[in-house]
Amino acid sequence: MIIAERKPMEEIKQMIAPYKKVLVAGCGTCVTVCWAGGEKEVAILASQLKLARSAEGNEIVILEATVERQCEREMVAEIKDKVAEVEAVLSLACGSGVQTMAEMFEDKPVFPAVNTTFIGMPEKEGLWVEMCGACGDCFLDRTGGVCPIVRCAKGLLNGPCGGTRRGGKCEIDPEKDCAWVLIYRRLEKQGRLDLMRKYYAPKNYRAVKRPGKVQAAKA
Amino acid sequence: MVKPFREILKTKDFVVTAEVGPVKGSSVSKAIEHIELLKDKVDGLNVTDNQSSVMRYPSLGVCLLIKEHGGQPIFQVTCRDRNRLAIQADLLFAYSRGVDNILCLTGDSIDVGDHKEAKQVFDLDSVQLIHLVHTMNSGKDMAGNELDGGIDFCIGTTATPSADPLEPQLIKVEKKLKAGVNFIQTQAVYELDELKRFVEFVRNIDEKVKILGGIVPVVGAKMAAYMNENVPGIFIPQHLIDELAQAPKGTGVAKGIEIAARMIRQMKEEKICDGVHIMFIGREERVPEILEAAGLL
Amino acid sequence: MESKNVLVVGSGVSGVASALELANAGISVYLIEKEAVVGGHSASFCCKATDICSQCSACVVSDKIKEVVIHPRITVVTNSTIKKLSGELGNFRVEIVQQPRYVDEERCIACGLCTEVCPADPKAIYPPFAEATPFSYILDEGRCLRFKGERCELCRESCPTKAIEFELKPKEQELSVGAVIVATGFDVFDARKKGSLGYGRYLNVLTGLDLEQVFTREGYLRLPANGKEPRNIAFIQCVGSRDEGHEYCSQVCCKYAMKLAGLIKYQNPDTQVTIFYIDLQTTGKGFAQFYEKYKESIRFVRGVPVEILQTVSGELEVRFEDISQGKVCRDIFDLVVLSVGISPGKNSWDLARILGINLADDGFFDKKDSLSSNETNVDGIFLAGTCQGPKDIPDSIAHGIAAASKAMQALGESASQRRGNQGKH
Amino acid sequence: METKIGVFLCNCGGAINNIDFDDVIKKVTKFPGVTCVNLSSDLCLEEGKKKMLSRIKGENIERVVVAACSPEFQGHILRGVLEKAGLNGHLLSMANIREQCSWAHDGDVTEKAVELVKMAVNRVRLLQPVEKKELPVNKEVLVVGGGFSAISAALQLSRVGLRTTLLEKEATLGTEGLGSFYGFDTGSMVSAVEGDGNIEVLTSAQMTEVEGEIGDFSVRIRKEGEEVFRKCGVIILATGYQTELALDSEPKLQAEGEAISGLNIVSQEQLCRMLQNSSLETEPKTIGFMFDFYDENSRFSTMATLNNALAAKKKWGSEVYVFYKSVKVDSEGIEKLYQEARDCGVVFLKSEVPPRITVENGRVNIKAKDVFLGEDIVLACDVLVAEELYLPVEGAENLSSLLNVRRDSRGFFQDENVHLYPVASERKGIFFIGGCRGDLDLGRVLTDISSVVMNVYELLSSGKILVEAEIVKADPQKCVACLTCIRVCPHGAIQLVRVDGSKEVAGISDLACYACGICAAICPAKAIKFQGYRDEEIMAQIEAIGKSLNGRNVAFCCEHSAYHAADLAGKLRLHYPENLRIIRVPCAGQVDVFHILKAFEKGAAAVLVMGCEDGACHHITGNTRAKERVKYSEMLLKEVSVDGGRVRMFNLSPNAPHKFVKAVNEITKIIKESGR
Repeated sequence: MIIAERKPMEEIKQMIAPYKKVLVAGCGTCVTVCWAGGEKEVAILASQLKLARSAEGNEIVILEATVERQCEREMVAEIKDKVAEVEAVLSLACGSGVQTMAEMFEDKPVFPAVNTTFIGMPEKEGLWVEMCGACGDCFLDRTGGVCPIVRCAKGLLNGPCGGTRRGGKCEIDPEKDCAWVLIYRRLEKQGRLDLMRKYYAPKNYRAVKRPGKVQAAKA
Repeated sequence: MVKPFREILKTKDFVVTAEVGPVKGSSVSKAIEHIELLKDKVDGLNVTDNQSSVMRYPSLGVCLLIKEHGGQPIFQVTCRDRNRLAIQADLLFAYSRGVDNILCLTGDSIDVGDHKEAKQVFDLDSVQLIHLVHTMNSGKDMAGNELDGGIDFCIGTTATPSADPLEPQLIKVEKKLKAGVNFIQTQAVYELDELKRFVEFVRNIDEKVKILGGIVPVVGAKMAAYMNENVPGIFIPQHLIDELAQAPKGTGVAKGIEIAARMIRQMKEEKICDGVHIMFIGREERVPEILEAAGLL
Repeated sequence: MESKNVLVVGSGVSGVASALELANAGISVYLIEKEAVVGGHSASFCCKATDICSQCSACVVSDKIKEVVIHPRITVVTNSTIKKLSGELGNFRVEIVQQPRYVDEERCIACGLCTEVCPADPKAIYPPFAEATPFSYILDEGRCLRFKGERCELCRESCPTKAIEFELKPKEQELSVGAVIVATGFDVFDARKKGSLGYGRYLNVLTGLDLEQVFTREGYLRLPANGKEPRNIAFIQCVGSRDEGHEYCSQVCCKYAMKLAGLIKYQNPDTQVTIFYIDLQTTGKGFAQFYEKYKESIRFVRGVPVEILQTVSGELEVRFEDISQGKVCRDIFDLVVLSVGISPGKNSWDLARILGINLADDGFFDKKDSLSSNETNVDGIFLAGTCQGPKDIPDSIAHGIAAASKAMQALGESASQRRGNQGKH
Repeated sequence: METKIGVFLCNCGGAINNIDFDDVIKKVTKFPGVTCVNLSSDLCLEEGKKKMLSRIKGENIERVVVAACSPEFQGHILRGVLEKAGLNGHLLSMANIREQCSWAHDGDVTEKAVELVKMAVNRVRLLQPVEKKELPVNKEVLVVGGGFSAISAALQLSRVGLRTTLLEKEATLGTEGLGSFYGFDTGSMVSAVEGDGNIEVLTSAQMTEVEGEIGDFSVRIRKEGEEVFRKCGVIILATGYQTELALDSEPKLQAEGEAISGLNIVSQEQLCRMLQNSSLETEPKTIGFMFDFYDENSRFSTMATLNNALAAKKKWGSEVYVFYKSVKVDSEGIEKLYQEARDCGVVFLKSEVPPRITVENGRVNIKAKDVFLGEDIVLACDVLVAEELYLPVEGAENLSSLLNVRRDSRGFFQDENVHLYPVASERKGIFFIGGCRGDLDLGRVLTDISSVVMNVYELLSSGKILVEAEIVKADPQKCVACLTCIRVCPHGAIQLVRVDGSKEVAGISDLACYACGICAAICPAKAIKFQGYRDEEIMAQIEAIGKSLNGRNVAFCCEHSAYHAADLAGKLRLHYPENLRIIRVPCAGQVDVFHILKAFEKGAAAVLVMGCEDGACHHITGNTRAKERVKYSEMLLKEVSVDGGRVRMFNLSPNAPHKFVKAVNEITKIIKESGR
């Protein structure tokens, strides 16, 4: 799932400073699940912005809308009337949602209200961690299902760096586990350490040619 | 004419190398001082590569200076700042100017340095880098193209004998050995038993490779605590911290040097390893005192 | 004919608990209370929370009372006592007498107009304590001019809902119930009996119950003598417990003393608090931690004072033997709180006679055997709460629920018994 | 056409004398939808209700607002009136113009009264009916444990006709719990169980998985290798406790070896075995006991000591010395037992610090300072019965995660929360009895057992439970199955379900749900609707709050605590500033961050969230979540340069009116000083 977090208020206020009527648009999929851009966050942001503006004595009108997936033209189309009413759109969707909006309403400024951070999963209530870097050349079969490309701070393919902290924590964050220590433990448990002893040649970092494109096989 | 490092490794029974950290800026006078001071006292001078991700005068630049002043440069190459093209290019240039010893490292993370917003590369990792050097030694580049004039580096790498957990580290060392290295300069070691265990492990895989124990003198209890917290791969045991704490004020450095010397003597006398690599960051000028005290002069 | 109804005697927290459980299990309950209001002692206790709940459970009582008075299957009869009981398990007949309260609790809307007009001093008609339920005004025969033969009717005239009637006479009614749960509670030990401790003589000597009610009424503590904030307070444990004639621990004093002390400390950390004790009862869920939290800031002295004297300046000199130090000392306090214990109810003896149940030698109702503290020597009559022996609020509630359980089980069986017999004939 | 709203005002027979009701009527009549406004003086009396009923019918009113005393007094009865009139009881909204208006302030409060009525009218317009429904429940009971409390619970449940399954991890139903008390024996009970048709016994069996909720638990059990399944309506944990010898390390080293041989330093249980052993070659002549040095919470050690010391005296005539700090006599009959022991010649030696224990050639030396004599005593005895720490059983942690129930700070079952005592857990249909929930004496254990039987009977006896259907419901259309509600529900009432075989969504069990609203307040998709407290309904009340110069202070008051405290304040005529507007909520945890922001958006000067005392939340985590949300709102407000100090969380109990007033005055002061 795509994880995002709301941008700093200042940044958002700057973006919409010139406008008096704005649509705050949420997305009902990933960003709802990670508490960043669902209907609730839309309501909170809308309310905050109104408070901010009235504090400045510069009232703003805010419309609210949340579609199931902002990365689907058809679904975004459902709120085109609301978009028509406003001067600008503040999207709480991930980057692709924002761009879908922008593409569909070319004459309207569409601003991102969240930073899309990574593909991840919830570790516990309210906490999400990165799991996948969408590198286009999945490596997990060799690493016991732990991705060294994003979960190792340096994306190393042949084992831990020399910086690993006591207890197998990461060089850059004592809170985080060293991915390679995790890989070691997983493979050891499964009696597959030979996989870790293998040499892995430099990765093909162009497996996905940017901008990426995937063509499903025609049925 | 300086004897090639490869030869020294083969012949000398206790090899001594030291580290020179390039300065921030273009003035090389200090570097030259250090080179002059050390070049005849040690068998090789490592030059760090934007050490701890802090931007500095380039490693290769100082290596050339060492060459000019008749020293033995060991060119440290990390994977953090250059992709495979840049690295290969630098290797060609270095070799063409007579710099023929290379130390292959992963490199610290950008996050510990002074350009935290920079994009870190890590297109290769240290093991892949070693393979790359071999590929080029054999006259081809990574893409398999012939090189017009090949190279022949004496290859070294690093390891952390005191890592916890140790096993994953050893697996990586094993890969490096399989890739083929002439020498290992370990990260700072403070428990010689750990070094012993490490050497034993390496010997089981490769009895030819030379192992130089890493020494980073600690000049005070506070310093030690700080390093444990902040310097990647450093683990200073409590008993040393206590020993340092007992040293009277102002004698911290002397104490650090004493401890370092003591350990080096032990390495040599007990034949724990094939040599020592001294990293006295920012205090290069005092390395001779250590050598003195360790009886290496 | 057999009845599944249950009579609960006493509307203290355990009686209330019994009544609620039975009612929720579909059994109709008469809850009779000799006082004018439901709730018994614990309804007037204060919340002892500091920055965190101290688990005194006083708030649970008000919760339960709220439920009881609105429960469709519970009939609350206040001002009432049992006169006569006959019959047997599954088929008791109980005569109860209801004293007139002169203020119809159904009609009284607690507007306070009557109190305003009442000429008596002190006022003869007044509201009960805040948590009281029913929250209807109380007319005090002793104070009322009318009961002194005068022709005053001011309150009746002022009452907008015609709730006040003087001509009421005691009402009698007979209830038929299947079982009886006795939950008549306790009486607080009368601290005056320990004359040397000066209760009743010195204004600044209070009982634990007094202190509870001060906090309930005012929310904070002031010296009764001069209204100033107390600086140095002593709690004296085991007043009326673990001594001649009270060969039991009252089980509540250590806890309420420490919790009140905690509350006082919380409201003003500079207040000094000393607790004199014999054995500290730091038991029960969550209490050990509570003790841990305060054992530094509260001074604990092993040894119980024998005498309290008032100094000329109105302070209190406490004379005690500090057992740990092994010497007799004297200390000055500006307030002394006597942690009075739980005594058997004054009317237990009469009730025991009416119901035919036994009293134990300590004066509490006697249980059937060591494996059931709810059952009595009479089938179908059960005990709940402190009338059987000292208990704190949670234990009283639990005991009340247990009594309900036993009553229900007994009724169930007596019913099946009877059906069985009918089958035979 | 608009729904017809009837407003019923009551002046409480004149008790409300600072409100100009004519003025109120004039203004309220103008509110949209209000078709009739009635003033009475006796709504709480029968005649008053009769009139109300006929008006509702006569004017075929569809929704009702009552402005009178606190809903806590008449709310439920008035609902009844609506139902008599053929309306759903939930279509009633009340304005508390007595306790929280007339009685709470000096002088004329007509304006406030009008506003309170307006809040209620706005809310009632949106209310939706909630139907009552009977749901079937499985009448089987599962009791985990095979000790004294488990067995007696099963036997009593059988008496009231409920079938139970006993789940004992040992090979036989044991004397667990009483093994340390000489003279107690559960043998007769065990045979009673075996003869009882209502009781199934599974020995050497352990629970491995639990699914479902009250009325419908399905339990996976491993019995001697193979798997067994059981369905039940209620689960009772009676897993007991364990003890551990408490000694200073130094003698412990020597002790352990010998303790096993049962000779030298022994546990109470080992002593009991010695007492039972008729062919004991040498009876100990001097015995030492100790307790209350290592565990302040030492009922167990106290009782075992008194019981067994007496037994040893009587059976062996040994000299018995008891070393202790404080004797825990706060259990029935213990003081008497204590005296009996002293009369029988048991010597009690009080000491502030643990005695020094040493073991020499088979004898144990105990050295202690007696507080009465004030001097050291050295005693050499044949056997020392050491103090024992009373601890949770092994596997308690595992069980608690299996059942998703909390344990207290010492690891025993049942959270430290007065609303759970005696035997409840935070999950409906799961109970704890006896030693597994703390250090209880026999009397208290017996009480637990009877209590749980009562509670279980109430739930299961009729085979069905009456619920308010879907009062809290996740809209399957909006739910994105983010699992947040499942993770936060303190009562384990939410599971993933498939609505008619389609996508998985959050399903809230009407049986297990306590309607606290914690889930509704956190749902990021706003998919969870809590009838009566939906965003619309809360907003409608906030909308009604007019802006006046000094603004309004909005207080979200938990109905379990702050709301009641506010009523008491009124009763006691404790006055506080008039600009307070109370919104009644089922739990502070129901208050949504966005409700708080909206209040400010609509011009509130301050927002108070008032919940139960820390550690006393009826919904366990509601008040702590509220605290977090208030902190979060503070942050959000600061972001938009609104002074964060204007939103505050207060904890208080229902019987703390003074604390309530103090809080209100405090916030008012803050606002004044912030010059708003």
